[in-house]
Amino acid sequence: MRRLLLDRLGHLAFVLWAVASLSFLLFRLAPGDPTLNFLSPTFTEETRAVLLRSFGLDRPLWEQYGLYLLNLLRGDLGMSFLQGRPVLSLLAEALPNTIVLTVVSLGAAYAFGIVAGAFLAFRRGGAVEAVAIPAALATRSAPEFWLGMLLLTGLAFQTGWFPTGGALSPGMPAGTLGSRLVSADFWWHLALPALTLALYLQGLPLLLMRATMLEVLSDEFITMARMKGLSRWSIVMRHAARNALLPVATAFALGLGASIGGNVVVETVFGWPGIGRVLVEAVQSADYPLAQGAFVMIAAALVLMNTVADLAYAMLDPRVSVGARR
Amino acid sequence: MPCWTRGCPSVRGASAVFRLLRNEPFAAVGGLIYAVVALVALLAPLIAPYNPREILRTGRRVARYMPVSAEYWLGTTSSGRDVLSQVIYGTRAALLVGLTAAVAVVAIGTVLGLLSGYLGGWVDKAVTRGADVVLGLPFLPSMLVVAALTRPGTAVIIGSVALLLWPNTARVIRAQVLSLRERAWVDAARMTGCSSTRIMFVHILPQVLPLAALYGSVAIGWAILAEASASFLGFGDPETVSWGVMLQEAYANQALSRGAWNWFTPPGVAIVLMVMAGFLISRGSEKLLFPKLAEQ
Amino acid sequence: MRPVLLTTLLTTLLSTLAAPAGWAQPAGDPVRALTLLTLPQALSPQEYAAAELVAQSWKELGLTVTVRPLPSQQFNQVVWYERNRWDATTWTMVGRPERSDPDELTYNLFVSANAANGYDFVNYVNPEYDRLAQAQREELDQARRQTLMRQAQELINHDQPYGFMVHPKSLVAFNRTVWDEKTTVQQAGLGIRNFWTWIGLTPKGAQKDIIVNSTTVPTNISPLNIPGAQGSWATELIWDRFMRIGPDGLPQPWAAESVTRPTATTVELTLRDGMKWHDGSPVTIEDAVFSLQAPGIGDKSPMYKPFVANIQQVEATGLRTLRITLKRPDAAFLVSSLSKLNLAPKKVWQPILDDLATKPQTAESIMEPKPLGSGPYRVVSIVLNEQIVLEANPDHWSKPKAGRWIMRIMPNIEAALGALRTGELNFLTDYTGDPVLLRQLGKSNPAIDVSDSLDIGFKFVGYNQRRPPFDDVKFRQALSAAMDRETLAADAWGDAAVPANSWVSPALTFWAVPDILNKLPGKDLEGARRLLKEAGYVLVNGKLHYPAGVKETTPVYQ
Amino acid sequence: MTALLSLDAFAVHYRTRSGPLRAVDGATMAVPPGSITGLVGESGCGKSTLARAVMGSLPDVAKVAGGRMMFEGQDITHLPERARRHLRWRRMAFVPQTAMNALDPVQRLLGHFFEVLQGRGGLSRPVARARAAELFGLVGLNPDRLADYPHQFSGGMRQRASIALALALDPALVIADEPVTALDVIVQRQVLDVLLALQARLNLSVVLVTHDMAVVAYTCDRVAVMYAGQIVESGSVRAVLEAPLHPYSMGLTHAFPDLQGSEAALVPIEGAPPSLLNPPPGCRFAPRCPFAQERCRTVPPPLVAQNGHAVACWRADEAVALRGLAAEPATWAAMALV
Repeated sequence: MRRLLLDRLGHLAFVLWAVASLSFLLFRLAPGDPTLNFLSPTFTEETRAVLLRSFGLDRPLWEQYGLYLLNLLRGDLGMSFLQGRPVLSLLAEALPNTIVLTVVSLGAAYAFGIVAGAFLAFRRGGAVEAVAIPAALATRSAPEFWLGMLLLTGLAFQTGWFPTGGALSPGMPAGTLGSRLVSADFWWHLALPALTLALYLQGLPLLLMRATMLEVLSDEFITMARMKGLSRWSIVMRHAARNALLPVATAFALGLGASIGGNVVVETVFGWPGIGRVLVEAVQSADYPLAQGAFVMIAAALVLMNTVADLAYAMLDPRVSVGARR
Repeated sequence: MPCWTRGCPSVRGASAVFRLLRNEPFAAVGGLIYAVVALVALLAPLIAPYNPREILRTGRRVARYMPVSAEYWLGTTSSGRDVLSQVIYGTRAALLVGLTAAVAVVAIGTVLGLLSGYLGGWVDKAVTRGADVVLGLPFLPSMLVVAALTRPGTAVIIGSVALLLWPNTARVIRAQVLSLRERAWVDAARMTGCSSTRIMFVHILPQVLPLAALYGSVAIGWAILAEASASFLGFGDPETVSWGVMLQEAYANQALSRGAWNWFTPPGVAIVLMVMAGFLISRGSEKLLFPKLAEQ
Repeated sequence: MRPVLLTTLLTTLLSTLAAPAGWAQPAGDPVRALTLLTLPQALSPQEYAAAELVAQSWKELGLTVTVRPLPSQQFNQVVWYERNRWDATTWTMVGRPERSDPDELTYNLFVSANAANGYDFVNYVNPEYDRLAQAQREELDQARRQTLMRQAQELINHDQPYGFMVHPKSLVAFNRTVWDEKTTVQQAGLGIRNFWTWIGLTPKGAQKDIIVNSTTVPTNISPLNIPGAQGSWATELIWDRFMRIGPDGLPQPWAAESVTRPTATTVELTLRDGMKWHDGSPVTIEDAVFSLQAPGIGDKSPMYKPFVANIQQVEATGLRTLRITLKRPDAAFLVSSLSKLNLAPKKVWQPILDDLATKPQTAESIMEPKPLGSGPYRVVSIVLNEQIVLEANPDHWSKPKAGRWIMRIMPNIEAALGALRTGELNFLTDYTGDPVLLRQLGKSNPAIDVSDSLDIGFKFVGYNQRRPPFDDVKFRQALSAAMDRETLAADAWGDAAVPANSWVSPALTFWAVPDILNKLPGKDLEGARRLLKEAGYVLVNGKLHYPAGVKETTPVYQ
Repeated sequence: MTALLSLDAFAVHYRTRSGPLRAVDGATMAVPPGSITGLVGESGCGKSTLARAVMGSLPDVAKVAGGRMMFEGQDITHLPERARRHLRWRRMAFVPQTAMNALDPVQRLLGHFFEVLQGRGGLSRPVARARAAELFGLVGLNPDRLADYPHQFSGGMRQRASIALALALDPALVIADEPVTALDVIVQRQVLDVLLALQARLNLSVVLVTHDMAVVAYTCDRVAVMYAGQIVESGSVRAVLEAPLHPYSMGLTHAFPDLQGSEAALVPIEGAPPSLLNPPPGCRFAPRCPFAQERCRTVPPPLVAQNGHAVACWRADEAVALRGLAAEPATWAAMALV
């Protein structure tokens, strides 16, 4: 296990470095420069030169790269060009919101998907399946913003049941993550974006659960369990579900990583102050340090969760972990 | 070259597809959707009542927000364009984006998967490492950054989908190739003097193509959704008539508040159907590929 | 109607005759396919729609025109730094209180000195204009300055370096069950969304928070940074200024009790008594002097530096008085400098500037953890992408009637409209959406009061005069005449705009040339065709060609 | 002596698109208490289906189509699921064909025992733990390894564990479905020895399903030969192996090496068992039988018992002569040409 862990960590470091370097290249080799945000009738060539120098963009590329990696190692993501604050503190404000949104919606999607998938595995070939599977696929096929707008129109604009956007009601103190989590107002705001994401995300766990469940149910040990006179419930819970959950759990970890960056669209529709929106806004306004910081953080979350998924699989499935121990 | 082509079980492919269509209603529906879309795309100029980009007028004024009528079956947009014609022409963009991206994903993924699985060694290492790095790049954010920093539009979307989604295909193909290369007929081919290239591309490739096609059909959906998302965030190509751009226009112009369901709904439904078709096909063929499930 | 029809017939006849024969009227090369740059629909649906309509009009002249939307950053990059590359572009000048005096735009937009790297990105060069612009700047007599300003506008009308499209109306709405509508203040060129409304707005009931919206994220809120239009609403409230542009559009004393100009190059200020920073400490004359000097220290405030560039010297002349000496006479100094510079605490910013002296960063990139000003509102919290919360400063001499001022960041304009309906917003300040919808809401919902007012800003198409045929006055006049401004205002802006033909808004009645629209050379599509014909352009098979002997040497925009 | 388990014209049919597949079609046999009965036949002849039918855990597509099954004097042919569940593992247990998949891969061995001993036997946890260790000891496994996962065991060990698991609740009957097929010969003997020892010690009844005559010879007291869904011959091992009455049994005895690995030439039975969708009208073995006559092909022979030795063959009277012919490889080889 330790060797597997070390191996995975080394791998993690390599991928992180590669992703960080790629993002540096991407942002620095792109045309255009951030001074373009400041265009106003009083903007002059001197203004530009001063700004460029202040952003450190007058140095040679390799120097910028070295500095970038060094700062990254120190956890310093630089200063936002436009917000006048350290990128890290801006991201630290946004990341928890995204994590909460992701965990809640993914959790809901997986809870539903697992139960519904297991149910559909039992009712294989029936009328329920003929309706449920296309329905699950359809929600997964709908563009998130389309789905989100339909929900917003129906449940917020027309009826006023849910707020139209944001994470807190106007003027509520921003507070810490902890205070947000115990605030009813926050959950009320979370409901619609989380529902939209959950609807979008439920398809995968549902289908995966169903497929693996079917596979597991055909395994000999399930027949054996029946022969042992075990109850149906105990067969499903102790044997089938536990085995079928392995790939689903792995998919959950992978989904967690992917969703942190994939929420961009939903965050925009619902004005959710998460890291995806920080990225989009920063990219649109050429706030390089902020955009890059957000990108690297999203990528890091993804890489990290990929590794967690690997390790989770190894931990949950005794066949893998013991194999590694040898 | 005599080699072993007859010994390969790939001949089963065609009849399997036929059986699939008969026994798999899901896949058949998916195929039907694709067929209809392809037909509409082909005949677009004949079916569409208007040029989808034309700004229609009533007198001097632009014909904005015309309701559903005999003249405009699905009404018009805020800029006075015929919704039905746009939906019809949208099939072309959907096919272009979807198919090109899917073919690219399958091509890159399959070739790299083949090379890495069959050749092993440093090639394998490089490909796996590369795949890991690419899997570490968040899909939508990467596409947005590239689109924002280069030229937004269809090409960037297709390119991003191809460059970011190949690792999934490559991984599966690699695993498949690893098991195939141990088979007797590969040994036999090797002994009859087939070159590695030939074994890979003439013998093994046909074996893994159905699996790759499965990933391709899902990639079609991804590409279309990606195009919609990118358009929504303002990184699409508004000059093309696509469902994603339509939705974005409807969103940006508040079609819902205008009560213009006739504008907001059709492109969304079209996207759902098209993406779903890919999923349906891949779900159906899952039975072909994983016969263990089919036995149930 | 008749003669118009006749001309059309004649032109078409002539061109069809000319085409196959080639000798009827000798033609030069066909004009290349032109590209009109604009912003993506996602960012600005109105501007994008306008660009399409303009392109359609130009096609009527026999031109091939492509509308090419670019994301904002690339858009700026191409227009600003690749000045030889593009043909024409849409652009926006936003209205700000300080632009109530047209000097800033008059000078910066069209003076040839700004053509190479500055704001004259269309490369308009006319020495006569340069003279007028400089003269109005130095003229302290308002009547004579008015004449100069109007002459400048007439000149631009003739030269048409821009195709002016519209002056947008700013459309705002508020909930009149929450706010007493009589306490809103109309400001010339800004409407009711202005500083005076924010301090005068009186609640009717228990809800005492003004909740406004912004569709974009304001940048760094700091006294030395200009944080975009929306952010500026907040900066105006947090920091006092020596003068404020009043509801009438003229500067009036604010933090300065009185402002006098003993000579053309001196200005004397008396600071209001008893002013305090939000932390309770007094505002001193040193702070005042510092605030006038700080933007000029080093290169640390590139945004604000131009506003103090004309200041020779600032000296405190008493505990509450100071004197400013200017380098040259400056007619707009009270508006563009004294009404713009923020009164910033020296104890906070002197150390920051000292610290920055050896670093590459500018002061603009610094934001205090909790910005400290002396204005009528003070900062409670600022959360990126979420909200800015300010609360009334009870110690201010002009204490707001409202309790808090909260700006919600809402990128989804539809959601903003919904939020106004549900009461999550009670003052819709940033509405970039469909005007019809907002007006409908105002009609159907008695609680919602919608008001529009003409903006100081304007929307235009810039013609790149580095690239033929845009260097040809007649060609530009024809393009401008061909645009159907009525349709633009009605169909692109949903009637929330009025046609424009100058950078001076009709809202600024003192400066604007009355009836400037009717002075537009060519006036309409027919006139445009006539102008082209006069200049020797020829239609061949419906395609516009240069006058005889002119070769097309300019590459098509890629 | 009444049989512990007896089947009378028992039939199990599978539902398929092409009609019922008669996997077991009129099987008649009896298992006396305290004995090991071999159920032998080629693969696909219905022995596994029969074994599962006894356990009452047929797949959903299969159903009992006729006949009678008696267990401990009770007719369990159509026993309701609840009552059936009560019998399982307490009165009858099962040792599966391939122990690899028969054990849940993510559950430790101890977990498997707990599940049965606590869940079905009602033992307390400490008692169950002790009992599991005892059972492990019985089958010759180190009780320390109860904490291991199935994949950490070798094939033979897994099979021993499966036997231990089957014995957990002291059943009267153990059905072992090809328990040693997947193992190599040496391990096969070890596992069979364990089974034999335990059978003797606990006075178990065991039904040993196998396709291997040698295994039957090594372990069983009685044997039933199954062909195409029917029992064609049954009796004591001695009688059936040394003096088979049915040509199929004769063929089988020559088709396998014995466990000692004797050098006698092996003679395969040519051809394959008939389709159970559409079985031949007469004796089902007739198409492959070198001795078949016209009557064999048209009229099914009845199962006739004599001195506890039952056979279903029209030519059973001529068995002595036929046995001689059956020993000649040429007799069987000739069938390949037909």
